[in-house]
Amino acid sequence: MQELLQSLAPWLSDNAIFTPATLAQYWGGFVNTVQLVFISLVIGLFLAVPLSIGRASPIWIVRKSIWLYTWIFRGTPLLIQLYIAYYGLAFIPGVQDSAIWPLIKDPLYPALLAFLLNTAAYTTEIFYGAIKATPRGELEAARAYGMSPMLAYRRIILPSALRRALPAYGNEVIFMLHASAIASVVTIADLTGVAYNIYSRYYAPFSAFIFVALCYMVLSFSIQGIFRLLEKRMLAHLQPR
Amino acid sequence: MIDFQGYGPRLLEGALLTLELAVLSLLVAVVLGLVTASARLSRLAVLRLPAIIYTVIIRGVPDLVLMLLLFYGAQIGINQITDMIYDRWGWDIFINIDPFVAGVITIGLIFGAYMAETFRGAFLAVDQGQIEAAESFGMSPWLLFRHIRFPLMMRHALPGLGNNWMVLLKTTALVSIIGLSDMVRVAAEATRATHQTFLFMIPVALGYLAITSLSEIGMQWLKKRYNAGFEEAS
Amino acid sequence: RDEDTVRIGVDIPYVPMEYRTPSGELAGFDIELGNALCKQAELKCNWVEQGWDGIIPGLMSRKFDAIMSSMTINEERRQQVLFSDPYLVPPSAWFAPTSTKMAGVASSDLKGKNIGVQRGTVQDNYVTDKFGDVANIQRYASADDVAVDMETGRLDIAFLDYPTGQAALLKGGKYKTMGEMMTEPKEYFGDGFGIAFRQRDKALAEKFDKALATLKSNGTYDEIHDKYFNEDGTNAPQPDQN
Amino acid sequence: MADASIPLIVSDIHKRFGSNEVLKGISLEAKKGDVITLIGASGSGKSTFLRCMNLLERPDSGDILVHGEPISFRQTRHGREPADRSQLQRIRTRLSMVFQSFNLWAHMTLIANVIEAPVYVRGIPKARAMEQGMALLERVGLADRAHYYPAQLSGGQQQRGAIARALAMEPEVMLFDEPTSALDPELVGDVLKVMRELADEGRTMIVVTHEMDFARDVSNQVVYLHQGMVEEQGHPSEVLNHPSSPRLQQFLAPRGR
Amino acid sequence: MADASIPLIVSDIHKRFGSNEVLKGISLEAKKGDVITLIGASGSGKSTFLRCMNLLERPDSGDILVHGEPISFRQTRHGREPADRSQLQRIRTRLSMVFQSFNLWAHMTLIANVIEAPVYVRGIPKARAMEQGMALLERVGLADRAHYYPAQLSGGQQQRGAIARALAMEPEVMLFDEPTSALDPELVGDVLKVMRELADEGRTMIVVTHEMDFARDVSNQVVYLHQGMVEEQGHPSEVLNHPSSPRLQQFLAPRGR
Ligand SMILES: Nc1ncnc2c1ncn2[C@@H]1O[C@H](COP(=O)(O)OP(=O)(O)OP(=O)(O)O)[C@@H](O)[C@H]1O
Ligand SMILES: Nc1ncnc2c1ncn2[C@@H]1O[C@H](COP(=O)(O)OP(=O)(O)OP(=O)(O)O)[C@@H](O)[C@H]1O
Ligand SMILES: NC(=[NH2+])NCCC[C@H](N)C(=O)O
Ligand SMILES: [Mg+2]
Ligand SMILES: [Mg+2]
Repeated sequence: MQELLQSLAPWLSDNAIFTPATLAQYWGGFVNTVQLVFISLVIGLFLAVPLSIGRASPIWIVRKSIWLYTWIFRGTPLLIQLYIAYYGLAFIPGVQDSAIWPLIKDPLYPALLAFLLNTAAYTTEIFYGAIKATPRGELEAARAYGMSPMLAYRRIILPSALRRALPAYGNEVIFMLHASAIASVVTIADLTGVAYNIYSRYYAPFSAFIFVALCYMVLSFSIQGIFRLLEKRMLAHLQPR
Repeated sequence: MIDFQGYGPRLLEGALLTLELAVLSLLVAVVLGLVTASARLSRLAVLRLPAIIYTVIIRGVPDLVLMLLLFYGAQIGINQITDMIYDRWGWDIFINIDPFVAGVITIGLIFGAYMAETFRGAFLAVDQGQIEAAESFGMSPWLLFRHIRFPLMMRHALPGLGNNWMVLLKTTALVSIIGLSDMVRVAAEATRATHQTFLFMIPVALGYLAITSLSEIGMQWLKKRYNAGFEEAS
Repeated sequence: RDEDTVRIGVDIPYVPMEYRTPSGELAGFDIELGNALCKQAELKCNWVEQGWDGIIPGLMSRKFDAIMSSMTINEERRQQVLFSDPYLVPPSAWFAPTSTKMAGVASSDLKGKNIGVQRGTVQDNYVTDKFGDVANIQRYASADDVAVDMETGRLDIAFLDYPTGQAALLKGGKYKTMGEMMTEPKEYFGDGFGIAFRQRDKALAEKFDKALATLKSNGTYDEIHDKYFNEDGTNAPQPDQN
Repeated sequence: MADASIPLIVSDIHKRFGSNEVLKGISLEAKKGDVITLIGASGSGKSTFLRCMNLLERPDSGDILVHGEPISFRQTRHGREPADRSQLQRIRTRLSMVFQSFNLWAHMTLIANVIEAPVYVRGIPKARAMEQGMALLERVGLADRAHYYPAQLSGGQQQRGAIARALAMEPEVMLFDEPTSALDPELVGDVLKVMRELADEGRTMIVVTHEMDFARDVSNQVVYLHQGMVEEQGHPSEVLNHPSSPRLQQFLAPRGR
Repeated sequence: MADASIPLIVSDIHKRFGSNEVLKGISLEAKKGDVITLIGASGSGKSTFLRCMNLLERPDSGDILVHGEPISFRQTRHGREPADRSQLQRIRTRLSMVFQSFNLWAHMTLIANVIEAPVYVRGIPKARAMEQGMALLERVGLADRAHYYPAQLSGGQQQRGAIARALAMEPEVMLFDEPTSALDPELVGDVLKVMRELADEGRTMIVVTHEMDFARDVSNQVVYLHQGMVEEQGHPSEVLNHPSSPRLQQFLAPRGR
C-alpha cells in the first residue's frame, strides 16, 4: 500500500492532465452530457406516451406507421442517425436559407433530434409492451363501470402500465447515457469529447479515459439509485405488506 | 442502380466486416457470458466477486469509452508485461492487438457482461427438479451442463439473447471510431468526399435493417428448437 | 517479431498528403514518399490506418513503429517521440468563404466566430491557446469533416495545413485564404513535417534519414514532389483524387 | 315500450363464438328487489350470459332493456355493436359487475378503487365520493384497510372491496360472476355474508354461483342453464328441492342434501 | 467390510438444516428383493432420508453402503461432502430415483429421456439403448408415446415414463418419493400397477408413500418415521394392523379400515 501511494504521488502532483483548467473542461463536459441526455429523455418520454398508445391502436395505418418508425430507429445504429441528422439535414437543398437553419447549424440540436427520436422509439416499445400487459380483468372492470376508452386509458391503463414499465425504462435511461458518448463526433464537447480533447493534447489516453469512465460510472449509479427509489415508491402496490 | 461513385465495393466489404465482427463478438460474448453467469451462481466468493465487479463496471461505462480504454489500455498493458519479460529474461515478444481483434474482444467483453445477466436469470429459471433428476442418474457436472442445464436454460435466455444481439450488431458501428473500415466508416468517408450523406447513409441503414430482419428469422428457428417440448408459451 | 517490417501509422484522409481513392487504394505524397523511402532503405513497410486522435498513443503502444502522416515537428512532440529530418515544410493557413465579412484574423475579428480545426493538430493547439476565450472552436476527428462543415456554413473559418486546406476548399472559388500563411511561432508550427518514431528506435530513424537524403540527391524526391506540388508549393492538379 | 319500473329485461339473447353457439335464446326479467341465481354446469354459458347483460360481450341478437330503455345496436363489419357509446357507458354505470377474480385496479389503494368510477364516470365531487366510499368500506368491514393496495389484501378482502366498488356506483342491478369461487374456503363466508345483507336490503342482484346454500336461502329465483338454454327456472324451494329435469337432478345430485 | 450381497445399507444417518435436526439417526437395510415403504406425517423427514441415500442431500453423519462398498466422505468448509466424484456418480447409477414431480427432462422426447443416462452415463451404444428403452416403454404401456414430449403427456403417463427412465439404468435399488401424490386420483392406479409388477419381479425398492393399500399389499417392510426417527418398523401386517406406538395409531386412524 505504502509503495503504491509513493508511486502515485509524483503522478498526482506534477501532471499535465489534472490541472484546474482541465478539471474545468471536464466539468463543462459533464454538464453538456447531463443536459443532452436529460433533454432528449424528457422530450422522448413525452413523445413515447402517445406513440405507445397509437402503437396499440385498432387503426391499422396508425399502428403500422408507428411500428415502422420504431423498427427503423431501433434497427439502425444511433451513429448513423446522428450522421444523418448532422450532415444529412444540412445538405437538404434550401435548408441553409430556411428559418430552421440556426437550429440545424448548432451541433446540439441535430444531436438532440437524433437522440430523442432514438430514445422515443425504444421507450415507445417499452410502454407498448407494458400497455399490452395490463391485466385483462382490470380493463374489463373499467369498461364495466362505464369508462370511455379515453378515460380508461387515462385513469387505469396508463398509470398501471407506466409503473410496470419503470424498471425497463430505467435501463433505457442508462443506455441513453452510454449512447450519448458519441455526441463528440459532431464536435459537441460532452464528457467523452472533453476526454478526446485532453487526451489528444497530452497524449495520455489512459488517464483521460479512465477519468471519464469514472464520471460515467458515478452518473450510471446515481441513475440506478434514483430508479430503485422510484420503483420502491411507485411499485409499492405490488409488494405484499 | 444507384451510383455509389466508386464506393460500392468498399461499402460491401464494410458490410461484410460488420457481419464478421458482430458474429465473432457474439461468440466471445456468449462464452464469456456463460462463464460469468456460472461464476456468479457459484458458491465460491472468489469466483462470484470478480464476476460481479466485471458486470457492474461494464454496465456503468459507455461502450465507446470502454472501447477506447481497452483498445489503447489493453495494448499498453500487454506491452508492459512483455517489457517486463524483456527486462527480466531478455525475451523479446510483441503481441499486437490488431484493430479487428481489439474490436472483437472489446465488443465481446462489453456484451459478455450483458449476456451474463441474461444467462444468470435463465439459469435460475430452470426447474431444479430436472437438475436433481440428472444428478440422481450419476451425470457428471459437465454432461449435466451440456445435456440438461444448458438446453433448458436457453429457452429462458432466448429473448434476452436476441435483444443483446440486436444491440451488439449496432454497437459494431462504434468500431469505425477506433479505425476499422466497417460499413459506417466507409459511408462516412464517402460522405466527406462527396457531401452526399443520404446517398451513403441510407443504404447502410437499410443494410442494418436487413441483417436485423434476417436475425429475426434465425431467432424464430432457435425459438422453435429450444421451445420443443414446451407448450406454446405466450 | 519480424524485424524487417516497419508498420507506419497514418491518418486518412488528408488530401493531398494521404488518402484513399474511392476504390480503396492508398495514395498521396506521404504514401508515395514513404514507399520510396522504404524501398531505398530496404525495409518492408505496411501502412496502418489510425485516427489522428490516437496516432501518438498508437506509436507508443507499438501498434505501429513510425508515423508518417503530415506530422509537424515541434518541441512539445519531441518530448514524446523521435523525429526524422523534415521532408516537407508547408505553412498553416486560414480559410474562409469568399463572402466573409471578417476583415482579418485578429482576436477582434474572430470574436464569437466558429473556428474549425482537426482535433489534436498543431492548428488546434494554436487556436485553442490563442483564441480559446473569444471564439468558439469546433474540433473534428478528421480534416475532411472541417471542410464539410465549411460547406454547410456551420463554420465561419477553418485553420488547416495549407496543402490540405487548398485541396479541400480552394478549388471551386467559394473560399479564400485569410491573413498570413503561418510558420511562426515555432513553438507550435515547428520545422515542417517529419516521420515520428519511438525514442529508443534511433537506428530506424537514421535509416529513414539516410534514405531521405539519398532520394533528395538522386531526384526521386523531386519527382514525387512535382507530382503533387507546383513550383510555389501549391497543390498540383490530381486526376484520381475523389 | 316496456315497463320502466322493471330494472332489467333481457330477451332472447343469442351468442356464438365462431361456430360454437353458446347462448341459444335466453330471456330473463329482474324486478326490483329480485335476487336471481344462475346455476349450471361449467361451460353452460352462465358467464357469457351475465357478460352480455352489460355488454362486455356483444349478443348477436336479442334485446336488453334497462328501466325500460332499450340498448340500441347497429350492424358493423365486426358484428352487432352498441350504436351509442354514451348510452352504453351510461347503462353500464347502472349495472355494476363483481368479477370472479375481483379485478381491483392494482395500482390504486382500496378507497381509490371505490371512488374512481363515481368521481370520473359519474362526476361526483371527490370529497363526497370519499365520504360515501368510506361508509361503504365500513359496511363491508374494510374501513381499516382503505389505504391498502389490493396486493396487500386477502382474497376475501379484495372481493368485499370489489363489492364496495360496485355499490359505490349506486347501481340498479348488481351482477355477480362466481364471486366466491376464487377464494379459499375459509374466506368465502365473509363475502357471502355481505351479499346476504345486500339481498336483505332489497337490492336487485343477479348472481352466478355454485353455492347452493346461497341460492336456496337468499335468492327468490333460480335459473338453471344447460348448453346455452334455460332448462329450468323458478323459486329455489321448487327448483332445487324438486327438480323436474333429469339433467338438473343429476347436476344437483353429487352435492348431497 | 459388510456383506456385498446386500444392495443397500444405511446406518445412523443424521441431517440438519441450519438449527433444525431433520434426521436423528436412522438406519435401514434393503436386502435383495425387499420392498420397503417409508410412511410418516408430513415433515417427518421421509423425503430427506430418501434423498440422503443417493446423496441428493449430504448426510451430516452416518454411513451408506452399496453392495458393501461404503461411500467415502470428507469434511469441507461446506460440511461433509462425498470425497470421490466418480464413486458418487457410479453409485448413483445403481440407485435410481423416481420423483414425486416426475422431473422428466422437458426438452427431450420420452424415449430420449429413457436412453439419456444409459447412453451418456453408462456408455451403452445408442442403438442398443433404443431397443431396451422401447421395450421398457412397452412394459409401462407407453410404447405409442415414445416420441411425445413430457408436456404432451398426462401426469400418470409422465410418471410411468419416469419409472421406465429409472429402470433403464438397471439399478440395484429403485427409490420412489411419493410417486403418485402429484397425480389426479384417476391416474394413480396405472402407476401403482406398474410398481406392483416391479415388486412382483423381485426388484429392490424403497418407497415413500401415503398409499396404505400399497404399503400393506406390496411391501415386506414398513418403516414409520416420526420427527426424524424410526418410531416403528416391521412387516406391514404387523405394523399397520397392530401398531404399538400411539402416534402410529393416530397416524393410521383417520384413514379408516
Ligand atoms: N371469448 C371466447 N371465445 C370463444 N369461446 C368462448 C369465449 N368465452 C367463452 N367461450 C365458450 O363459451 C362456452 C360458455 O362459456 P362460459 O364461460 O359462459 O361458461 P360458464 O357457464 O361460465 O362456465 P364456468 O362455470 O366454467 O365459468 C364455453 O364453451 C367456452 O369455451
Ligand atoms: N432444503 C431444506 N432446507 C431447510 N429445511 C428443509 C429442507 N428440506 C426439508 N427441510 C425440512 O426438513 C423437514 C423434513 O422434510 P421432508 O421433506 O423430509 O419431510 P417429508 O416427510 O418428506 O414430508 P412430506 O410428506 O410433506 O413430503 C421439514 O421440516 C422441512 O421443512
Ligand atoms: N494526416 C493528418 N490528419 N495529419 C494532420 C497533421 C496536422 C498538423 N500538421 C499536425 O501535425 O498537427
Ligand atoms: Mg363462468
Ligand atoms: Mg416429501
